[in-house]
Amino acid sequence: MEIYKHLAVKDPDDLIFGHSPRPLTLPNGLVIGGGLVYPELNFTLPPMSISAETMPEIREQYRQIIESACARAVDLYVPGLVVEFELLPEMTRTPEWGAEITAILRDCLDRFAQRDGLKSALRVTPNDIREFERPPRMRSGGLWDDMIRSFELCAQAGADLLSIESTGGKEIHDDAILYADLPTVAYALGVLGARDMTFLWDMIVRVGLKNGAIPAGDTACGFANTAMVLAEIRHIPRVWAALIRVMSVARSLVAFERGAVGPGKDCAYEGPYIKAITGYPIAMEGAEAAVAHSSPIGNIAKATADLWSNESVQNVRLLGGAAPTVSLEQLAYAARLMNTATEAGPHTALMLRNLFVASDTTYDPQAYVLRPDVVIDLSREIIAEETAYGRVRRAALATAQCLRKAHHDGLCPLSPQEVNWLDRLSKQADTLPEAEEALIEQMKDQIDPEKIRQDQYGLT
Amino acid sequence: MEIYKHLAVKDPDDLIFGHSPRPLTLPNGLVIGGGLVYPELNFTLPPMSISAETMPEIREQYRQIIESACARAVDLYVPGLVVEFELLPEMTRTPEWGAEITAILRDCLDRFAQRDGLKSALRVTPNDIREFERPPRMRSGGLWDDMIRSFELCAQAGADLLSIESTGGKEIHDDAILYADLPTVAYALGVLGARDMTFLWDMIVRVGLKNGAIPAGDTACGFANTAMVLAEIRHIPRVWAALIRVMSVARSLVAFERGAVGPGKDCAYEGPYIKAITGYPIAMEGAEAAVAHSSPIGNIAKATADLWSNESVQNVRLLGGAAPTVSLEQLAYAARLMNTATEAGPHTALMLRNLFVASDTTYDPQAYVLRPDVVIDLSREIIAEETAYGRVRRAALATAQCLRKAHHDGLCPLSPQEVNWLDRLSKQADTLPEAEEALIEQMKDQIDPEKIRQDQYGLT
Amino acid sequence: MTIIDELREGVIQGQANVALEKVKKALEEGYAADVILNEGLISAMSNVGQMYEDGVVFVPEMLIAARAMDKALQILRPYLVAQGVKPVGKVAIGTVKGDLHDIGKKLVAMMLEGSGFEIIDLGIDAPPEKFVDAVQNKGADVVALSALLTTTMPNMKTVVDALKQAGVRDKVRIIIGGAPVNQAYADQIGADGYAPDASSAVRKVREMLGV
Amino acid sequence: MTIIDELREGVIQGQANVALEKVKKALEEGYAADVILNEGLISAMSNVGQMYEDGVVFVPEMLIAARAMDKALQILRPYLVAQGVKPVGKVAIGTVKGDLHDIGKKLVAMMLEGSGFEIIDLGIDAPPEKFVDAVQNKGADVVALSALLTTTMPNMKTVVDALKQAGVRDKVRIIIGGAPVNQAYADQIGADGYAPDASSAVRKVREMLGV
Ligand SMILES: [Zn+2]
Ligand SMILES: [Zn+2]
Ligand SMILES: [Zn+2]
Repeated sequence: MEIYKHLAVKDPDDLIFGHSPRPLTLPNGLVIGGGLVYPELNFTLPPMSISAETMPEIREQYRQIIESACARAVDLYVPGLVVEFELLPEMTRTPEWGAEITAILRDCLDRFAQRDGLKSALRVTPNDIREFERPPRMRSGGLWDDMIRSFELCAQAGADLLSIESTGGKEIHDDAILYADLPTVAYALGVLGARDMTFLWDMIVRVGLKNGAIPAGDTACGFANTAMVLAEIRHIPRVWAALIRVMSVARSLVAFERGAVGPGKDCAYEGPYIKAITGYPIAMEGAEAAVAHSSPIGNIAKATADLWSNESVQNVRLLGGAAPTVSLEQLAYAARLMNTATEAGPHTALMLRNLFVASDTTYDPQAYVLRPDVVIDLSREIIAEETAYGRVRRAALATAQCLRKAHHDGLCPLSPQEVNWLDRLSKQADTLPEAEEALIEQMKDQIDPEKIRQDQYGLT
Repeated sequence: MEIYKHLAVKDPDDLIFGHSPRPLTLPNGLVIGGGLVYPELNFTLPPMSISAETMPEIREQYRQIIESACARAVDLYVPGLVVEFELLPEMTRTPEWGAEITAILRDCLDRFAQRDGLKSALRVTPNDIREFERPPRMRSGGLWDDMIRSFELCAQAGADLLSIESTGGKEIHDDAILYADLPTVAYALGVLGARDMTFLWDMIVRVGLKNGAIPAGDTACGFANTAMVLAEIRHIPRVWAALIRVMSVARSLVAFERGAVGPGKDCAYEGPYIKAITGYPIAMEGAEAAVAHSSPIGNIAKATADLWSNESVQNVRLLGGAAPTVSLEQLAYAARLMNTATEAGPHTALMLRNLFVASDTTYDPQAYVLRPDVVIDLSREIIAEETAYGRVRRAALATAQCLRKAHHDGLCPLSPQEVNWLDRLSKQADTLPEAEEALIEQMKDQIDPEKIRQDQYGLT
Repeated sequence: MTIIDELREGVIQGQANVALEKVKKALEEGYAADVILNEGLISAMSNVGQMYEDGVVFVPEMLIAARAMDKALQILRPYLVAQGVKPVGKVAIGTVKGDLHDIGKKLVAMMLEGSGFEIIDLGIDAPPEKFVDAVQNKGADVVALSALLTTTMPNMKTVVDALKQAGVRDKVRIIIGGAPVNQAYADQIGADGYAPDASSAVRKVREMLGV
Repeated sequence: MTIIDELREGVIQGQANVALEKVKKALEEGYAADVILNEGLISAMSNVGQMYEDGVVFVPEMLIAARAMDKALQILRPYLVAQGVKPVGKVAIGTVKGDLHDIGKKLVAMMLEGSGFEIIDLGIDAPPEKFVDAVQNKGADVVALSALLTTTMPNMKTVVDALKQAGVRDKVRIIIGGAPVNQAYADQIGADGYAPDASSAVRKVREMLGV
């Protein structure tokens, strides 16, 4: 187990798209983070039910999606392609289904590799289905067994990379977002989430090792992206979403401490922190992911991406072709621009990166905390602590201070309501106990046993 | 009438996004080509029939589209927005329908202007419905009357900008593309198309003047984009499509000689030539227009754009919202990046422009002919002639030579088949008579009177 | 400032203990339970709802106010029953089978409660039988269905069909919401209405029941 | 090189006059009309078609070859009739009402002709009656429908319905093509098949007729 005590990227200028200090080389020679940015294409089914009866139609849809997307990738001369297959919950609950689709995608990617020299990698992301039982059992039971089996079968069916959007701690995190309850968020991320990730990722790393698949990374999607979406529709303050984002870093980091080696998941906007701390390559998503959700970080997300993703698009038909094929083209051009800059030299690449950064940072604190220099500063704070909870706490304190300064300096002006909330949240952060045990003790009375089984996190 | 004898942009470095020598200022203060790039959003209906019965549903759809898109534009702080409403043929044939939708869009744009300060402009593009009669009558008849009335009613209903994708000469141009018949293409564009544009645009300019709408511009969509799409699916050589693109410049230019003042139409990839020659601002489309069609010019099209468009997207639902809203977000981020570069200063803007250019030019001759320096060189050749036909001929000769050199110098390497075709087409160009009359005479026997009425072009 | 004003202020500020105290005091002072409910609690929530619509506060302020109201209601409820005060209506709300999304449903429930409705919360991943039971045995006037996935939205139709099957479709109004659905889908599956967000859900439910 | 080889070469090169000469000569030399057709013309077109699929030539070469074949066919046709040679099948092809797109339809017609089919070209913007007439009175075995607009694709169904109405639906196979349509749409409107491009259209039509 690796405990990160030093930054892998120390100079903000080195935190840039396409380059990571510890690039990943796949058996087929594809290097992620070694200089080039590749599209990472995601797709899903249009509205339809998933069952044994519809599986023939489903197989056919995935076949058509991947065939058409690969053809477009070849037409557009992409230097490499990563495809993510994010299972639908039913496909994890019946692991054979997920494996079947994995095999279909594998087969097509192999054909295009052979015929057209298209270098590619297949990321497969089973679902964290444990939450289908409430309160969830996190380490055993039928859902856990199916989830493990899904990882195994998908790896055997040809997944190159394994990922998950894990949800340990989310049982109480959703409400904590809505109530703007910072201590509970800290507890969910730093105590519960981190413990769950340790257990879960030890399993994923084992499955990967055994079946020749690479344990890639996790995402705080269920936590920080839930907050981002709520901020986007003005349900919660943007500063709150920004705080949660940085607080989530320590949780996502656990996967890497347990053996994940990247590329991080596309929807993990905490990715730049992961890259700065671990040096592993990351996927990111932004403007081209508007097909899946609106976001305030459309351009700045490109600044540090090694893979550039569309998050997810349904297989519906547009004038220009199937929506996944359309996404592929958009991603291909975005990646091509970045690679053109890289080819022109470090000065040019840095200038393009700085444009991506400058484009979004003044509009939203969630964009501001993705500034490479801010990422480096806050990452340094985070790894000054050694426990996940300590890091979450430090992230909250340091981010609140950083945003206050950014507002004060006019780098990221906030509305009066936002400033007011920043103060309220900052005061909450100040009350966080230094010792994890003290928080655990403090939470004991507040936790609703109908929502969460604390024993499933190794707590009593 | 203005005959262009000198380039409005002489230095390739001045041919850049956001800036045109003759910017357009709208009554509401929106300046197009004055420094900022704005999104130009296009949309259309999903598969459905257009009739009196479905008009209530159609009105509702347009209402929802524009409402949601404007809200997203405000969320993303766009500095200005252009909306294009391209009528469906039924809406030009029943001009009241087109005008009704125009009024719906106008109303919504006005509301957002007032409430949120969203500065905008509405481009309305009736269809060239003359082709619904075969062979078409180009200057009279019921279809002509409906088309004029459509322009009038839409202008009265609140269109700020008037455009059309005119089709004079297309009757024989489609076949000429497929048979790789360069003299017929030259005849269709330089003789027929140019004559038709003269007559048609005099009408549009009159309608605009009378009703307070700005005559914006035309496009060689039916000619050069047909060729581009055929090249994309490997039906015709790419060099052939590139030649047709540059040959089409003289035809689109006629609109400006008759009084159009821009912004040029999004799908007019001849736009950079128009901008270099006339100095008027242009709309362009590329990567974000993959929703409508694939293209080999996804990034380079941004290099010189004053408006950045998605071409057209159907109102279908994606995970991230209605597809037009999704497009709006993608365009907003693309425009924001360009504007961020402009704000950083001319050196930075030029560097970003050069990245857009370098990104695509080596892959396809259609991208190569959009290089700013190539545009300036070929534009200079084109306006050395004074007649439309003379310009088309010169464009063919000069472009063939330019592409041969680009291949030779390794700037745009061509496949052996493409090189072979470049030679064949070049030889055809060499046979073009210098005098227009000679070509007209030569064509007389070849023209099928069942396809085209030459008298409708002022020819006997 | 009357005690009712103070109660209202306490709820708006989200001070549960203040709200509790003030309700007790108001009862002691002899205010009728329905007056305390309408002019104190519901008025406060409507006030907070308006501030939210105006962009002055966010959802957390609303939820914290609702929590204060809830506490106060616990004291007040026996008095309302004694006085014979009925809720404006009863709404059974749940996220459909296979769907674990909680947040949208929670907000709608909170705002309905703030408008005087009684809520029967069927939770997430709720099977059709739960909705049928709420109508057959618990007096729900309205069934509110939430789904956030395109793969689970078909389960909304399953609920509508189950209500038909059970012969109680005519006794109840059905409203749906969630990212993937719209009015056209509501029409298609035979629901009575659709709401794009929590505030319009309240308006729609009021409209449906004519209150 | 036999005269048939020379004919084939002339067609492949798109030299209409050479093709014309060679057909005349072949007839003089006593070759049967069906041999000239199959081993000369159709073989040449299949050759060109293969080069196209291999990416060696583009559509213009194919069209120019087809034009040469057409010229030769004009000479050959009376001999084929005299010999009693029937085309492989008759295909009525057109772009549906309201749609002016020509190119896709043209390519399909050209490749079908090159495979020995007789083409009844109904043009663009073709009303349903034209298709009915082609089946009722001109012996079309196959109706091929093209549409490039989402707004005109519903007119494909109108044609299918008109054929039913006229009582000739069972006498004919219907195939559809064009950017907005797919197999699912073909199924939905009751067509017999769908082809995504010109080459597969020929395969599909052959399949339909079992030739
Ligand atoms: Zn995610
Ligand atoms: Zn994803
Ligand atoms: Zn166009």
